[in-house]
Amino acid sequence: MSSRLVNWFKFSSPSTFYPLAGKIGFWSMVVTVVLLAVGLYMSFFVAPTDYKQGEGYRIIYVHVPAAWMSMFLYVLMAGWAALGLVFNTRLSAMMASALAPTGASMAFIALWTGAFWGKPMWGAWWVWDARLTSELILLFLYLGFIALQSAIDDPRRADRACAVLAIVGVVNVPIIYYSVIWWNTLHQGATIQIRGESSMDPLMLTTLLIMTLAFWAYCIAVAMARVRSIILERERETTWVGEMVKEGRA
Amino acid sequence: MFEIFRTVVMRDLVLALRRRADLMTVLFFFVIVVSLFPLAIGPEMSTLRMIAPGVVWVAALLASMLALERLFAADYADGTLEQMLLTPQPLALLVLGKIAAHWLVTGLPLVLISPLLGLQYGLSGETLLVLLFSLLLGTPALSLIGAIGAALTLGLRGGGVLVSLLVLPLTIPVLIFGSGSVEATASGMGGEGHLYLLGAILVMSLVLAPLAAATALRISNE
Amino acid sequence: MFEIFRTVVMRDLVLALRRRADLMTVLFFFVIVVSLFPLAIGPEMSTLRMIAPGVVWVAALLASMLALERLFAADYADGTLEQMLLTPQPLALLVLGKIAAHWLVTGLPLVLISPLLGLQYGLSGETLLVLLFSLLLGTPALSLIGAIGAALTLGLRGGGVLVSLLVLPLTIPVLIFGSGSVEATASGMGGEGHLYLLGAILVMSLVLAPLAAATALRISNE
Amino acid sequence: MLEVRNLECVRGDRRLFRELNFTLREGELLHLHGHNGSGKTTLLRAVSGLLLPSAGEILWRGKDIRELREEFSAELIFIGHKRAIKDDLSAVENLRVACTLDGVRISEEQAWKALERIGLYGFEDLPSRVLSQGQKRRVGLARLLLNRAPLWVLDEPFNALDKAAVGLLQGVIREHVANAGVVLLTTHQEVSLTQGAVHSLQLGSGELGHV
Amino acid sequence: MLEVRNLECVRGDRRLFRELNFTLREGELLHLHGHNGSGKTTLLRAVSGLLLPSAGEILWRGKDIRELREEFSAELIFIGHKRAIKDDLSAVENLRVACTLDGVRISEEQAWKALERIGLYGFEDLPSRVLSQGQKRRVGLARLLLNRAPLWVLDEPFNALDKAAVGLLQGVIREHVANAGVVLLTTHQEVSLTQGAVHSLQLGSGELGHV
Ligand code: HEM
Ligand SMILES: Nc1ncnc2c1ncn2[C@@H]1O[C@H](COP(=O)(O)OP(=O)(O)OP(=O)(O)O)[C@@H](O)[C@H]1O
Ligand SMILES: Nc1ncnc2c1ncn2[C@@H]1O[C@H](COP(=O)(O)OP(=O)(O)OP(=O)(O)O)[C@@H](O)[C@H]1O
Ligand SMILES: [Mg+2]
Ligand SMILES: [Mg+2]
Repeated sequence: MSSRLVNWFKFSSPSTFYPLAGKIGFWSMVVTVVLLAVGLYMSFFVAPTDYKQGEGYRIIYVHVPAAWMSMFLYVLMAGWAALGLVFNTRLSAMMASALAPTGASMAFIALWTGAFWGKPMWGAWWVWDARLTSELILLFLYLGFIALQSAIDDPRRADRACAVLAIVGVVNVPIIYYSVIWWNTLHQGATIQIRGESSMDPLMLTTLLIMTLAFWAYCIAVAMARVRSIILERERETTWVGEMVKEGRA
Repeated sequence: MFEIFRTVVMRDLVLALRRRADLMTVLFFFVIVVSLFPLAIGPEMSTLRMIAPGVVWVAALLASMLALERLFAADYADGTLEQMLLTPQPLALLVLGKIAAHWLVTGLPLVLISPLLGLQYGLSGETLLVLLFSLLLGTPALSLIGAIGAALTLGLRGGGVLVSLLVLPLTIPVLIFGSGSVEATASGMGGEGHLYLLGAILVMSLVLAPLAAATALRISNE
Repeated sequence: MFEIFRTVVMRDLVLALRRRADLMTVLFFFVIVVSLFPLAIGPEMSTLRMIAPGVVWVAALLASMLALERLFAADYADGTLEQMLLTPQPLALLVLGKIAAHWLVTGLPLVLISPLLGLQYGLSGETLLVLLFSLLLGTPALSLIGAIGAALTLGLRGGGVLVSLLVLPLTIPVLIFGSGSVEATASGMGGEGHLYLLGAILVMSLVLAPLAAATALRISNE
Repeated sequence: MLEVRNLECVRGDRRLFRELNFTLREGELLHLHGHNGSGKTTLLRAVSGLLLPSAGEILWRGKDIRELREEFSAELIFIGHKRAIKDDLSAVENLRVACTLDGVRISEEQAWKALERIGLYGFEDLPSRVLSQGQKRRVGLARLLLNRAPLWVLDEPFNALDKAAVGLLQGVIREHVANAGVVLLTTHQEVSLTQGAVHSLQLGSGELGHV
Repeated sequence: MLEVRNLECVRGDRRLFRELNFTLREGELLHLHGHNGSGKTTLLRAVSGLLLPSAGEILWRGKDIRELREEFSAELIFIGHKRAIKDDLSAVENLRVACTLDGVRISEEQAWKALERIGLYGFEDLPSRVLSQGQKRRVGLARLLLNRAPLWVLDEPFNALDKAAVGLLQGVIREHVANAGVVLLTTHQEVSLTQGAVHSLQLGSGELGHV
């Protein structure tokens, strides 16, 4: 028990985490490439055509994983930020700021693909539906986080301020999410149930799961790459970065 | 404890009264925004009645965003905020005092005048009452939530608009339930449910917002 | 002469660019305000399409009014405005430079993004184009007219109401012709007439507003 | 009373000072010297708890000021570059609000007395906005006459004051030191504060010397 | 050059001075004395044309400054209590903008030289926001090194400066007076400006005396 605790603290220091992040990032990238290749092949050529929506439905394989990731990443980001605020660990704050752009881009992809899909399905790029609106608000929450980060020069102050914002924002997420109940909605409800029957073709489901995993791996890879560059930038004064630069490893 | 709270509230009220014109600006802004829509959209009463709750609520939201900028900024600029951080009083209490004064000066007048504006849009008696109530519950929540944003952006080069960017997404539930309550009443479905939710948001923000804002202030002054 | 104008414009542009977040936030404010209405009013496309021109135009008016607050206030607070009054350059020229920079930073992005927002409200292609054009003519006029108000607010302690009273009657024609042009196009009546009027307002304010604002600045600084 | 241990402050990519150590006991005054930009304000703000130093500890009566928080604030007066008065309140109102927030209960009369002593007789009731630069500073300094907090942290308190006011303030500081107070101050002007134990610290060289 | 005739300034219901008369010729300096709130800032702002006096005239080369307007501005530098620099611009940028607006064309190199001379070497490129109080003031004062305007109106220019900077500024002022410039300044600090013809005016008593 205690040895594991020590281990964790060891990796909470940027200097030891830096090489680890490199390894994780590399392997995630490999996984991403493999899964994406398989997933995209399956989504375009293997998965059956939807009997109602025709070929256009295939955009779901990008849309849904992106939408899921965007929501999950926000909670994750807020979690890291909270850790950083409470325990004053530098690494957690760096993780949070590394996740924000990824989350924002996921939200953006979900909106963009959704809008692309909406045109043939609903005959409009955009409708003011609860699901769509909450996704838009999520994007704004991300953008607020990024804007606040870039508006404050001192990185430590920026981290702490952003942490407060992220935590307050996370309180808001379930409220936005449940507002679906008060709205009649055009957007599809949950098709994938954890319990009970799933209304989806098994092959479609498999493809979707593979794509989701690919997105996961991608997000991890990108976040690791970004956290590495943040570590380098913020720790440039320290001796370990100096030595690394001297040895030409950075 | 209460003595301190009272001092802060009185201080800010006196300051606001010294600038009586300033006091009117928020109110005036609210009235103008609400009155601009008929000009921009056209005078059909049926359309106007339909959009009335939304317009009044959006105007209230914007007016309180506008006012927020001044919540801490002046104290920050002249250094009195710094001194507040150094007093032996719990900061969240001082923050709560400032928010209370701020709401009394900017939120309350807006609540009181809203039935008059609703009347212009042809809302019925009961609907007007619900409008009044929803604003009475909603605007303090807006001030409380907004205070967090105001504290976070203090002294930043983002200025007032950055506050809006941070705070507006957080206030959307208030907007939805607030205008929802009025619409539900207007369409005869009863707005109580929405009002309860608004009340819940108010209580929650009353407990959490001063603490969050106080933390944010300490960070901003670092 | 042009050298001076360029220096002022560049100075303010650099200042704005230093505040990366600031530059985007006016835009976000605009986007968010436009996005709030469907939340408050409800998702029916037919209603939304009807109020779209009005909503976009009111949002543009509010965004540029809010941004105006910062046009002179910062320079006033840190004393650089005082120094501008003491330079051997014609003050109206300096003011025009400041307004130009201000519009480039706050007005132009808002104009450019407006078609996207119009699309969300289901406006058609031609209507979108007219919306774009009306904003392109209207927002500089709003900045110019607003500058007079901003200059007057400086001296008068919290004279916000007076300024709104002064500036609003002047901006209402812009709002009416602006949203009118879009509505006329949407209903197939052609918005050219409105656009010409907008253009006339722009030219007139381009000539008069810098002078008026310069005079107002001298008065406020006395 | 006040102990600073291995303090280091970094602003941007400039390390202002490091390994700074000093201790102040009751009735001692530390006069901080240093050229413009040497880090005096930064040090004073760190000692007041307004700024998180990048390394080191600041102890008050043996405890870290970050843990003491409000308890430490109760024993501290910090007067910085900013005037910390509201332009729309009169001198009396400013003083009374400041004292109440400091947790010091003062009567209307005490406030008037203090303002008279600091040389604002006749200006007590004007909105501070119309006061001159030096008069505004005096309003801020009047707190020193009423608050019995033991630790005073004063950042260039003599700025903008005329000779009479400088003399008066010197007297007040001397008196406080004589009453076992602790004072940490910086000023570029020549002042005579040679009562009690006066230390002087030169920033940039990092040495603590007795005068 | 500069002639003040029967000047009277009233703020609120307080008459700060009346029947004030003085004349300054080329190569003369007037050191304005007076306690806090005696009206020094008011007088300086009136002379610069920022404030309308309630009675009297201010003449520059025999003409009323109200009529000269931009012509007068071209020959004047006013440095007041406010720093008049943009926090988001660097020292170089601030200086270059200020000079261009003053109608003085300077090269990038001249700006760097001036800043080095005023003691900001190494800080030229930082946003002024992060500079210390004294460094900010120096940025504002750097204009004096580049602008050849004959009339300088300086309101407590030595505030917040360290000793080295005070010495430097004294030198710059002396040099300007020696070059037939006209200087009107006020400060509460002891400074030595005894080159050229130095007058001194005590506000509150209204006399003009030679030193
Ligand atoms: C801009 C427009 C759109 C946005 C912002 C959007 C947003 C989202 C979000 C946030 C989710 C995840 C929600 C969840 O799993 O609970 C999602 C899932 C989904 N979306 Fe969209 N969407 C848009 C347009 C569309 C369109 C046009 C369609 C098809 C007609 C569509 C079909 C789906 C489906 C099938 C799911 C998976 C639901 C599930 O299995 O749980 N979306 N979308
Ligand atoms: N982001 C930054 N990058 C580089 N230097 C910085 C940064 N922020 C602050 N500084 C420097 O830190 C120092 C801050 O000094 P401080 O305000 O403590 O000086 P001071 O000793 O009080 O000077 P003064 O006598 O002028 O008041 C300045 O030299 C300033 O230039
Ligand atoms: N509305 C008013 N009512 C009464 N007195 C006023 C009013 N406005 C200004 N004053 C007084 O006018 C004087 C202004 O003085 P000024 O700022 O010129 O002083 P100063 O000599 O520069 O002082 P300092 O040395 O402190 O800078 C102050 O005494 C101030 O109290
Ligand atoms: Mg300092
Ligand atoms: Mg003065």
